[in-house]
Amino acid sequence: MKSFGLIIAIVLELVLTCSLLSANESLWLDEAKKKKCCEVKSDLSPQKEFSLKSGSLHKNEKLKDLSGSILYIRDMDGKIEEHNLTGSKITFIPQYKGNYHLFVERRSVQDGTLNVELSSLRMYNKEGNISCSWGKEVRGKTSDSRYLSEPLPQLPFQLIMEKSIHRHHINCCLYAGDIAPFKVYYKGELLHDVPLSVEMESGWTNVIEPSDEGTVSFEIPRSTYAPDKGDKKRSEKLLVSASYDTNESGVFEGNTYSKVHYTMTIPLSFGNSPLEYESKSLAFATVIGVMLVFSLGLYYNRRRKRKTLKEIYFDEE
Amino acid sequence: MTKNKFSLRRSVNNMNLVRFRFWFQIAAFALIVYGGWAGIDLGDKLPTFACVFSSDASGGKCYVGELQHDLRHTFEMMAGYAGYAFLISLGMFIVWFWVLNKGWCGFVCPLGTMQDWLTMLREKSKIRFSEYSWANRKKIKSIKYILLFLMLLLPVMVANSVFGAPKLPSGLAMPFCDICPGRMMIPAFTGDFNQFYIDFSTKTDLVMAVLGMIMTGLFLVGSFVKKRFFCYFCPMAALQYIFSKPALLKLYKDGAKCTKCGDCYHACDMDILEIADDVTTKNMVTEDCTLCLKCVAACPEEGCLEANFMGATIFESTKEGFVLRMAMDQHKESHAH
Amino acid sequence: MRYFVGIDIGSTAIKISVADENKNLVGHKISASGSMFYKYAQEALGELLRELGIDESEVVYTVATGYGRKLFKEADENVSEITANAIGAQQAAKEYGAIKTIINIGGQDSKAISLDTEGNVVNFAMNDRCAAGTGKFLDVVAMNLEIGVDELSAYHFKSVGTPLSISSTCAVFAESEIIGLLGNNHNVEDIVSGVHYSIAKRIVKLVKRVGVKENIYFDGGPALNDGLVSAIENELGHKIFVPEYPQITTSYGAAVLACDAFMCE
Amino acid sequence: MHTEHEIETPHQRQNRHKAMEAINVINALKEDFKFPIQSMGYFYDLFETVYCRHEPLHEGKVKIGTMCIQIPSEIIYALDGVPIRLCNGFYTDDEIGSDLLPQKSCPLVKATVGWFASDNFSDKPDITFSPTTCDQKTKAGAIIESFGHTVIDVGFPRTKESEESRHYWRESVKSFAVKLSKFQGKKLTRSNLESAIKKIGYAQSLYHKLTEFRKNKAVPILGVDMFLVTNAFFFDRIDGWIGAVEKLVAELEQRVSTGVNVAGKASPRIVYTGSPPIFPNYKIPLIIEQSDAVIVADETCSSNRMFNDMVAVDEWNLYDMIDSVSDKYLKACTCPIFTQNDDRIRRIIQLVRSYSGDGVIYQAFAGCQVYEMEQRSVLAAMEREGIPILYIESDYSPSQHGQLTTRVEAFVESLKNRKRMKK
Repeated sequence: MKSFGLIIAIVLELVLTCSLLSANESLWLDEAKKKKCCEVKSDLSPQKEFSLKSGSLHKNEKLKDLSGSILYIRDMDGKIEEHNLTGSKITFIPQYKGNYHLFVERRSVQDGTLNVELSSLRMYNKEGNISCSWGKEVRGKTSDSRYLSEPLPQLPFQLIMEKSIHRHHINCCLYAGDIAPFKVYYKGELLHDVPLSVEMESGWTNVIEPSDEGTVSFEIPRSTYAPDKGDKKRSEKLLVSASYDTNESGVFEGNTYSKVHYTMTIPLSFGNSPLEYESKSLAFATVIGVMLVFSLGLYYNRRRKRKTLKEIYFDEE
Repeated sequence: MTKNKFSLRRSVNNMNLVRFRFWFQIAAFALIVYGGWAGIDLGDKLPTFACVFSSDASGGKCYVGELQHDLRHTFEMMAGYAGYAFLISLGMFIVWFWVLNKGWCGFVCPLGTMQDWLTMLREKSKIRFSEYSWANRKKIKSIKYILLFLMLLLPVMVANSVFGAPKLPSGLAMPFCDICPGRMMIPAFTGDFNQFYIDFSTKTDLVMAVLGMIMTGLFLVGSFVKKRFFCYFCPMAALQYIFSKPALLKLYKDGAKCTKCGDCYHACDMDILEIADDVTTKNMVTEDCTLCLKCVAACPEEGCLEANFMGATIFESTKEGFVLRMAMDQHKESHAH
Repeated sequence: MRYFVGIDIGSTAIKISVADENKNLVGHKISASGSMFYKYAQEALGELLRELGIDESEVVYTVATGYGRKLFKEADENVSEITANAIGAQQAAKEYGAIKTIINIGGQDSKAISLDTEGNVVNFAMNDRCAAGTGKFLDVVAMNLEIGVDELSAYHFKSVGTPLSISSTCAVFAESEIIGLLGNNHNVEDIVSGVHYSIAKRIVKLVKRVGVKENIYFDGGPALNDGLVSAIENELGHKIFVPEYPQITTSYGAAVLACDAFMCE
Repeated sequence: MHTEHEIETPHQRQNRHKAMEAINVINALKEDFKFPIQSMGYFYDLFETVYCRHEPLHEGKVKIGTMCIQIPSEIIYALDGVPIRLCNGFYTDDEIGSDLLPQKSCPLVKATVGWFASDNFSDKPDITFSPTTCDQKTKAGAIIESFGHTVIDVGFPRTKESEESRHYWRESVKSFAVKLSKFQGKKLTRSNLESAIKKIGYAQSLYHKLTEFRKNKAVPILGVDMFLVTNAFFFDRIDGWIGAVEKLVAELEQRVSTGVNVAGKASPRIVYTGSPPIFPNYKIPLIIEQSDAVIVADETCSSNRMFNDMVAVDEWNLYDMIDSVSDKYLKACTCPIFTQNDDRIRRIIQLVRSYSGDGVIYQAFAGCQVYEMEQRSVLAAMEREGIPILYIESDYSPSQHGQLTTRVEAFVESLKNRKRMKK
């Protein structure tokens, strides 16, 4: 009887996940692994390479043909460049050191619905061309550690991560256990009812409902399946996506449509929380211990020295 | 030698330096530690301990942090943009530094200010300060240079394999920040105690974190019993001293007027013997000097010591000023018998 | 009746004493010496004998002393003033006790003589270089202060303030110094006592050279100056004996010697 | 016939002798110079009361004898004692001392010893602290003790550069303070030491004001008067002294404004150094100023060295005050007893420069070894600097007055010529 219940549970579970996965055939930007060799450099800043992938984090394929999709690049000053993509990979040369925000838009009509697939990626360029950014070099990068998080006007539908990332250890990152708050915008205004689906590299998925204020936030989970090879600094991918349907109708590339289906994804990478490896209490204990030992040592050393003059005839009053 | 009764110079020379410095340091402390909240941001090339780790609050950042960060690059990067970046940062640091010279230590450095506060606490509680023996005093001079050297070398060795040696673990990317008590203390003043941690993630992190905590403990007790305890070992001081010669603010001594009475040495928090015994050198900004100007305030000889900014005397030792500062300027009838 | 004459020819005065067979002083005379003191000496002697009603023939033996002694041809013998002084002092102070030390301040010199128990001269010191701190000096001082030499003593005892010493007791320099002091109207008493003490100090130095032994005998003209006497006593820290006629001690001594000499023959 | 005078007791005689010495100097100061200063009257009277009339100044107070400047008077005042510095300038006492010390020893020490030997004080010290500065003073302590006075030696190092001597001296001073406070049955406290330090500091600042006036072209006060003023600090009631000097400062300010000059227009400005002229042994200073020169500055332990260097306290707590005080008496001192002593030469040169002196007169007491020994180096240094210097060796005896005068006058005239040449 028990086993039967268990089986049912498993079945249900499977069904649920499968249904979710099928619902989440999303498109996402992925930064290509840097190849040591044959790196194209234009005035000292290496070329960055990205590809569009469709599917889930653990089961996906790279898109061969990107023609028709548009790339928006927003730099730290909010300057926006627009590129029409061709070929199979996205290449882009960041001009200077700091954060870049990449957006890709791809439209296609499929049996009467217009699929608007969007993805955005944050990228931090460690390198850069001094001639473009010497001012920042002189002033210092102290204020560039935050993302700009206004919606991009070109995009009708947009998912935005609200968290401004501090330089926790100077080079910034997200950690398991951090709260990641998101907002969903449609044509500039906030949507209150769009759920968020989250997927981890390890395969764990979840759907999060928005709060009344319209922020959808969740705690970045720690991957328990992750193969822990003593590499405590390993980072893991996380794909956040939201989709939204409207009954707009129109014509796109000659095909008419009566529905529009928006999806937007944000691939994030996060590291294991330092908190797991940090001990505050021990730290304070050490400090206090050291202080005690040191001061006691001093005290006795001094008493030994001053014995000769411990006369009552001196008086600090 | 006739003195105009109400000249500005005279009133400056008669000022109570201790009080002036106390308030100046508080102001500087507020600017550096809390300035960020007021939207002040002096960049991250400051030649003083404005901690990189107290994220939003600080009104500027310490160059030592930036320096280590800049050095953590592969050689080919250093050959290119990173090299430029490094040079520009360094240049900026030097420009900042030249304004106040070591005055950054004596008047601005928040860590120094904390130590002075601890000293005041000690003085109030009537506990005698400690001193190094002259021999040890000499010995420890080299420590700050060693720290500086390591601070410069380790980040490079993290990014590159130097002379075929294996790359160092990334835990050593910011070796000095790891052990700098400023990292714990300055954020702590903004209510952020997150820097007090021991990191078990890797062995290096563990060691460095523990070192950091130990240093913090030593710092607190040490600077309670010894004036400016930490400044004796400060690699920033070493780094600054390299560029100290052409700086604008100077401490000059007229050896001919010196009687070697040692009052200046007695006042000096850094126990710099030269200030009293060296009667030939003019520029008295030595490697350990913090330009706190206490020596000038304690000098009873007319115009023997002076603080000089771009050739203009701004604060000079005078008999009158000395007497006022020591509150010896009026006669109290002999105390009750 | 036989009489013995002692004649002391000094720089400032000629002193003549006449003694009888028991060595008692019969009479004495003091007359100023001068350029031709040989003549004066004879006259003075003549006068003295006339006063005493003694016939020349009764004078059986004469002894001359003082530094003019050689020139006095009539003398049967002459002796040094040191010896004469010693003998005279012992005679004069017979009833006072044995004299061990003699201080003599003459017109232009001063002596200190020390005697042994038999009264023989053991040692003597004298200052004959200049008139510093001698009778002459006192005369100069008195003259500068426009007072009589005999008044000095009185002034000395009137002094209440601190004695104003004279740095140089040399008659010549002292003059200007004294005038200076008077110029800054310091009172004469203090100056006088100052002068006395300056002399006293010099004398005491002299005496110390021969050694101070009780009893101390002080003769010579300045011994009449009681102020000086007390000054010397203070410096010396001892009482000193001053004879009735301090000036004639030496000549008396000579007379006594004359007697002895005659008796031995 | 037998005279009827009372003979003085030895003490009376000694007092009379000292009085006679003293009065001469005082009269000279009063009378030999133009433009006498009213407010100097206090000091003339003071010295007359003490040395001519032998009246005690500190009745009912505990008097603490000090054999040298190195004994910190701050601590003595803090413990309600009256410091009496026993460095003595009287020929009378010198003569007494001569019988107790070797012929060739320093007259100052002889005089001090003689003073104790005669045991004739108007303000007798109840206890005496003797720092082991120069050999003769060091030994004198023991001799004085043998006369039945309580003398406590205070160890003093002969090098001032080394850290060891610094610590040694600090410890000596501490134990001195302990002994004294035991003797006084009084605690050394923060407040009483602080006020003592500040009082003496104020006294010093007054002295500095006085010296400041002497920098002027028209010198408003004689060197001998200055010596008298500083000399009074040896034994005077400090409050009285301060009051008098305040008046003096006021009067001198007056003089400076009206440009009164106690010296002649052409009279050379002399910097005086060497063995301390201590009342009434003002022989050399008097000769100098009587032969138309004026002493504008000095480097002696009876005057400048006693006042010049001030205590600087960093933390007004007992521990730091005591250390600051001890440092003042060691590190700043330019006494020739120290191993190497460029500081003294530097000080002299600096004095010549800042007081625009024309020449230096260096007096050493015959028998004051250290000064005699240092003479060469100082002369050489002055030669290098092109500063004319006259070295005089003298003692307390009034005898060689004549010769000294001629020497000094010759020197002064040579200086005058130099001045004329310059013009």
